Amino acid sequence: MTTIIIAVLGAIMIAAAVLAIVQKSLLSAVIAAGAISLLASLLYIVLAAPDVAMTEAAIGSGLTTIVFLFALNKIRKEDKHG
Amino acid sequence: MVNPIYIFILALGAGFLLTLFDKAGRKVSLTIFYAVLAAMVAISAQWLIALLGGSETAMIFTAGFKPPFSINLQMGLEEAIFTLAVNMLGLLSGLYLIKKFNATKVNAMVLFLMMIMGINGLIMTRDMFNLFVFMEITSIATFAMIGIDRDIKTLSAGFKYMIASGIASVLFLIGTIYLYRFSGMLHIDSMAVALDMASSQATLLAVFILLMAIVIELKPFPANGWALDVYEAVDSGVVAVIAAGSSAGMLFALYKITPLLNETLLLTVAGIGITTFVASNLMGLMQKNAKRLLGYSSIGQIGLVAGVFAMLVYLGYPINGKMVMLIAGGLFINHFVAKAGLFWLAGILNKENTEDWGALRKKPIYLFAFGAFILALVGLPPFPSFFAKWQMVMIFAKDNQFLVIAFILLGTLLEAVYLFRWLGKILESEVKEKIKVSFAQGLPVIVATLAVLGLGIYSATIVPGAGSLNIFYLPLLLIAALFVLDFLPVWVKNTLVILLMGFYTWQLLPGLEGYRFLFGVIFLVGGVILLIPGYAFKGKRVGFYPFAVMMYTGLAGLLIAENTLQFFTAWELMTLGSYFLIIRGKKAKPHALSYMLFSLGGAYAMLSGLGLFFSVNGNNLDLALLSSITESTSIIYILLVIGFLTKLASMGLHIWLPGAHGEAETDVSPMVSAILLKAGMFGLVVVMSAIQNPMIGNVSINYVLSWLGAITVFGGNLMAIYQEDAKRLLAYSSVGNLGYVLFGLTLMTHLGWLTSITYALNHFLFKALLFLAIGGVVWRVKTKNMYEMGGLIKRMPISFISVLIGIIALSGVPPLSGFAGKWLTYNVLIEKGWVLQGVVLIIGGLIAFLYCFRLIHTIFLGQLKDNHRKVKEAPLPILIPQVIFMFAIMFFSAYPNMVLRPVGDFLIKYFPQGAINWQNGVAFTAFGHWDGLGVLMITGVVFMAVFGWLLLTNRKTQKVGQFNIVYAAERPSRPELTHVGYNFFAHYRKALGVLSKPYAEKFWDGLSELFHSTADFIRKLYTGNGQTYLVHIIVFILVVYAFAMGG
Amino acid sequence: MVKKIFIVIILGFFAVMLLPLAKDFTPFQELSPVAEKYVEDGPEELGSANLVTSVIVTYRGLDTLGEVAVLFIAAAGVGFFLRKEEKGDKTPKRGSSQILQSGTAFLFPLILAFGVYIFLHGHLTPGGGFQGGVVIASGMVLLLLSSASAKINENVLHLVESLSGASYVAIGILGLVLATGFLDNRFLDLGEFGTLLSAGAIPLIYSFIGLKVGAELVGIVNNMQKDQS
Amino acid sequence: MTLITILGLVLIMIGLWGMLTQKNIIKIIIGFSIMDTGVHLIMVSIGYLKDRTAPIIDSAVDQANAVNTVVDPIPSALVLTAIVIGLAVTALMLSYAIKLYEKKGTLDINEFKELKW
Repeated sequence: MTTIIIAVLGAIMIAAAVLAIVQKSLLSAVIAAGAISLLASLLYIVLAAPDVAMTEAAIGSGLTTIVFLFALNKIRKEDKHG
Repeated sequence: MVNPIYIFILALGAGFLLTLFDKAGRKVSLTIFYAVLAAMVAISAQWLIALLGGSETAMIFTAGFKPPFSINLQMGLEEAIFTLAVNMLGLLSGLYLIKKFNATKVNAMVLFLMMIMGINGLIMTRDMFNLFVFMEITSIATFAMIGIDRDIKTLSAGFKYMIASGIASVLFLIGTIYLYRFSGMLHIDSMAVALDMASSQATLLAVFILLMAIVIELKPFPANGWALDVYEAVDSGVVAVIAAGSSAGMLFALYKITPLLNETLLLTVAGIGITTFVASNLMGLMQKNAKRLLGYSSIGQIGLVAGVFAMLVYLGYPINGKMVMLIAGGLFINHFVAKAGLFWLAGILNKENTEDWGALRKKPIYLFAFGAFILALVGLPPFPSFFAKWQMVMIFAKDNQFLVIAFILLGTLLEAVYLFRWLGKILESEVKEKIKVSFAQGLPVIVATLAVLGLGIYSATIVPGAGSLNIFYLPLLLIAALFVLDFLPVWVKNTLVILLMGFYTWQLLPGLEGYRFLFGVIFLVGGVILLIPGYAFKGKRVGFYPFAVMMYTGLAGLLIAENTLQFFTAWELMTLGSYFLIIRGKKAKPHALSYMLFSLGGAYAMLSGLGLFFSVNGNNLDLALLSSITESTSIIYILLVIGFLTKLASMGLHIWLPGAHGEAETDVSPMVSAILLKAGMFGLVVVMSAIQNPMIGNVSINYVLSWLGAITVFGGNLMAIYQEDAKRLLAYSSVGNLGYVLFGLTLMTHLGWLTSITYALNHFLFKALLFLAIGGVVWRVKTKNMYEMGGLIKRMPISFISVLIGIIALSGVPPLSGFAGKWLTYNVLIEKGWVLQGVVLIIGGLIAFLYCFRLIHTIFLGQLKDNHRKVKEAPLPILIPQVIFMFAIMFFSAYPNMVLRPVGDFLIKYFPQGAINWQNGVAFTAFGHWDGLGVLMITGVVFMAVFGWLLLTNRKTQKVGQFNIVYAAERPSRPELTHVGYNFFAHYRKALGVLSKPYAEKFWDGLSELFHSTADFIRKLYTGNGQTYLVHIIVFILVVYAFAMGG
Repeated sequence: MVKKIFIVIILGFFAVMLLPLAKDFTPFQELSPVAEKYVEDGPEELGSANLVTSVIVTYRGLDTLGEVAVLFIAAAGVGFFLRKEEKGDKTPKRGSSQILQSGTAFLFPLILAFGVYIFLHGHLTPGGGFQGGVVIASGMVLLLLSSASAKINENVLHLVESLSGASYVAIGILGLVLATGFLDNRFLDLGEFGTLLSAGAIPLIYSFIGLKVGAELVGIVNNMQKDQS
Repeated sequence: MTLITILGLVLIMIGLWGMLTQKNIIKIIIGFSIMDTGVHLIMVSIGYLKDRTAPIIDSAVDQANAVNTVVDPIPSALVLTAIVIGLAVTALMLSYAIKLYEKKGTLDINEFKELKW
């Protein structure tokens, strides 16, 4: 059972990772990268590491994505005014 | 004692609160910032003192649990040394940056503090993952600190650094977690015990990956483009911390994980390190940007330290043993201090191009500092790296690692090329602008200078055989005093040095025996006499006396050296001193460089030979054992002889000499020519008298060398005849003269050696005389080109007589002492039956007449130039020694037995057969006899008769005025063409064709070109693209993996 | 194109090199010796039910302090990096939707309380200072996102950041002075196992970590978001 | 959990691939963070023991027998640290990206080759 869960999650993660790399739009790429972290935090629960899961969800998928978005926002703003 | 953990507590506490303090004013935050850095210094200093005093290594258990259950820190001797160095660096670099700290946000101080703390952590922690945390603290703080300037170069360099470092940290994490699982712990020391390397491929791989993470941070070739960019772009104060401090931390990390490495991995690290050392110094050859050049040098030095360290461990030396400390530690601390100092200097000067550093000349203190750092990097005495390198060669030779020695010495030589070239450029450049050095920026440089000197002296006391180095203490003290007293006028210093050297000579000479006495006379008595012309100089002559004394210290050291360490130290001191004397000449810079490079190359050959000697005679430094070695005799012989031949300027190794001797100052030329060249001969005498007739297969090495001597005579003399420059002519003539010396020695007979010594003595006398006389002329007429002179006999009669006597002695015609050499030569040729060499020698001797003639003809005879109508005789201080040498020549010519007899007596010790039979000053050999005094008198009578007849018959000579153009109708295109003496022997050039082409120069030029173009080709690797650098890193890891694990 | 193929080949080799890490690695059946000791003695020694917490806060406390330092450095670094250039230009901020604004007003106190709850219970349940800190930070970020006028009071932020950090270090010193080593949590009473006020100084340490981490993260986001100041 | 280890390795390779082939600096940073995630996965998977529970001593876990029922807490602790450090590095990389863009108006890494040789 767990193996299937892992396999499915893993497949989605790999797909998301490839997407994050090849995707032209930076916004989608960032969100795909965030999704990988989110899925990873699910895997951590499977691996009996709830602390890591929480951290990964909060930092990996949450804050990192936010920081990325702010940075993108800043660059885009620069684009308009610079 | 203060718990070392307070280093972290203080740094973190202050770091966290600094933003708040800053609200109370920048002064408050700055004060706290420096107070904390100073406290960190104090804590580590206090531990170093305690540990040196015998305290136990301190273990700090965080959370109160013993390892492996909690993270522990360690404060042992190594940690204390490293943390003290790093914290001092932090304090000084912090001071250096004070202006920037004042001008920007408080964050800069916080980041700087964290950087230094991180490095402390890298050094002190004993936990693998904690190591990672501190690695990240250091790098992240560095990444942010780089932003102190935010121009495009700095930013792109920083980003490349981040990517590279990101890969390294990923690898580190993977390695760490696997090692944790395999060993069950994170405590490094227990891990090394618990880990079973053979258990699985994965274990070995984990260690490999971890190692690669650290190696990448140590910037291995070619995966180090990012680091070069950082060194080039980032602020000097920060880069000093990166180049010295961060590298120190990473080296220490390598040191810590070494117990995990197996032999293959140790060898791998050694290979990577030494390759990096050679490659980056090679690429440094092409670099013009000062900071990038320092970057190449830094990367090389770190590679060297890592490589040598791994090699030592591989060879079985205990990781924290004395050898590792002395060699790897010495090399490291040397690089640490020198590189920090150089980067600080780079910031002070703020000049990108190495050729624009001339402004240093206006600041003698900083020029001195720069020189000290450069010499330290090259590894000359009295700096730590000299002793480290010495000991390293001894150790590696003992373990038969000659390939390693060869590569390291090659790398060092390459580094010397660009560093000395840089120094030369500074010394020759015209200074247009002044630099201002603030106290905060100057102090760190000065502290670093003192530190590198102090550490050098300390190394000198701990290297095996250190006790014997006490012979250099007093002279070095004198040299130091002369540096301090350099503000005194020249005559005071000259008198002081003459008195002290005279006294020393007085003390030393009577105790010397045999050939040592003879060389003592040449080196020291000659030295004192040749100091007299110094009175002719005005002003201060800054930088002359310390180095003159250094050269004489080296020469005297050679005489009294009893072991190889003393000998080699003396040799290098001599080289160093003479380099700085030669470089004083106005156009001498490039020649001084090639002198230094040939000398270093020769010294390294010699060093290898001494290393081999050390290994085959049972690890004994005693020089006297040279005669009793039985193994590798020929190789030792060849290596040592090559070393001495570079000083002797034998054909092929001579190309530095004409420029170096020709362009040197008036009194330096005779010093380096008449005296210094004999040091090479002294070395040959030492070796040849110990190892008498080594063979390679069926070929006698000495036979080969005899041909070299003969060719040198021929070639040197031939090249001398084409010179238009009077001093260069003399210089080339020296090459030829010393060819006789070499030839005589290689005969390995009593008569041969007597010949050689006669030549040497003669050359000492007449070359000193000639260089002084010609130097005096040049002093007055301000040109060295003979075609610009003429008719000076009327204006400078004493100089004329000097030159006349000099060339008679030189050319070997009766009645003067030169004839003694010739006479002995023919005797010895007959005795040995080496006819072919004899022919070459005789032709060479005939050629000497041609250039001797020119000296008189072109300079003193003919028409006086219009602008020379008012020149005066050379200054008295230059004339006095000439008179002394003239009398010496006369004496030697009249009473050769007074000198040659005692020489023959001690030669009997080595060559009992075939000694000369003296009867009342007349020499008898199996082939004839020679009466010096008699010859002198007969020739004198004949000369007077002819001279008188000439005076009588030539009364009606018609004098031709200067502008009486009797052969008009042709207007010369260039002024020198009007001179009859110009290109005087052009027809010979045509006739001799191939023989007079400068093959040696072509060879060395070609070699240099080859190195430079290779360097240029390799450095194209560094495209500037961050991604390419990443590819380099991955490929590097794969290649190393294939080497280390695949085979 | 050639370059891309070359890179794929390199990566292929790299993957082959790393493969033994998965292939030759036989999963262990037992805890490592160090972990065994933590699991066996940890609850009694330190009084924390969550063993990860006891490892983080005490056994490997220095790592955690370092980790806080890393975050602190990053925050200081981002602030330093994005400091104002000589000529800074102001750009108007766009407002956000009404829903986000009112939603935030309602959610913000809740999120804050949740964050505090997480780090206070770090020794009992999953989560702790870091997770709690992140939660608090995300609350603040939401605030930033929702309203154009919302500005972080940087003075307060610095105060929290500095004092919580310094307090963390100070508690560490207390461990050194009052108990057996730097960052030892046992200078306070271990209390009754499994209750909120237990595990010695762990809740206290985690609170400071939480505040510190929260402040740093807000600092990072704030610096990223605002126009350079 | 070999499967997750392999997954981690695959993520590392994908991340690395992104870092090596993407021209856009933001994409490179994304590659880096994917690589980081892969490493974290590997680390946790190494600490996992089959059929065991989280290392929290509560009513569900018998303290006396905990040694045989819980997973290794150490890798979790390490990964926690690693995640936070990853965030710190990413944030700093992004501020570099912002500044680089500000200076040159592009994020193409090929454009930043001022320093070479």
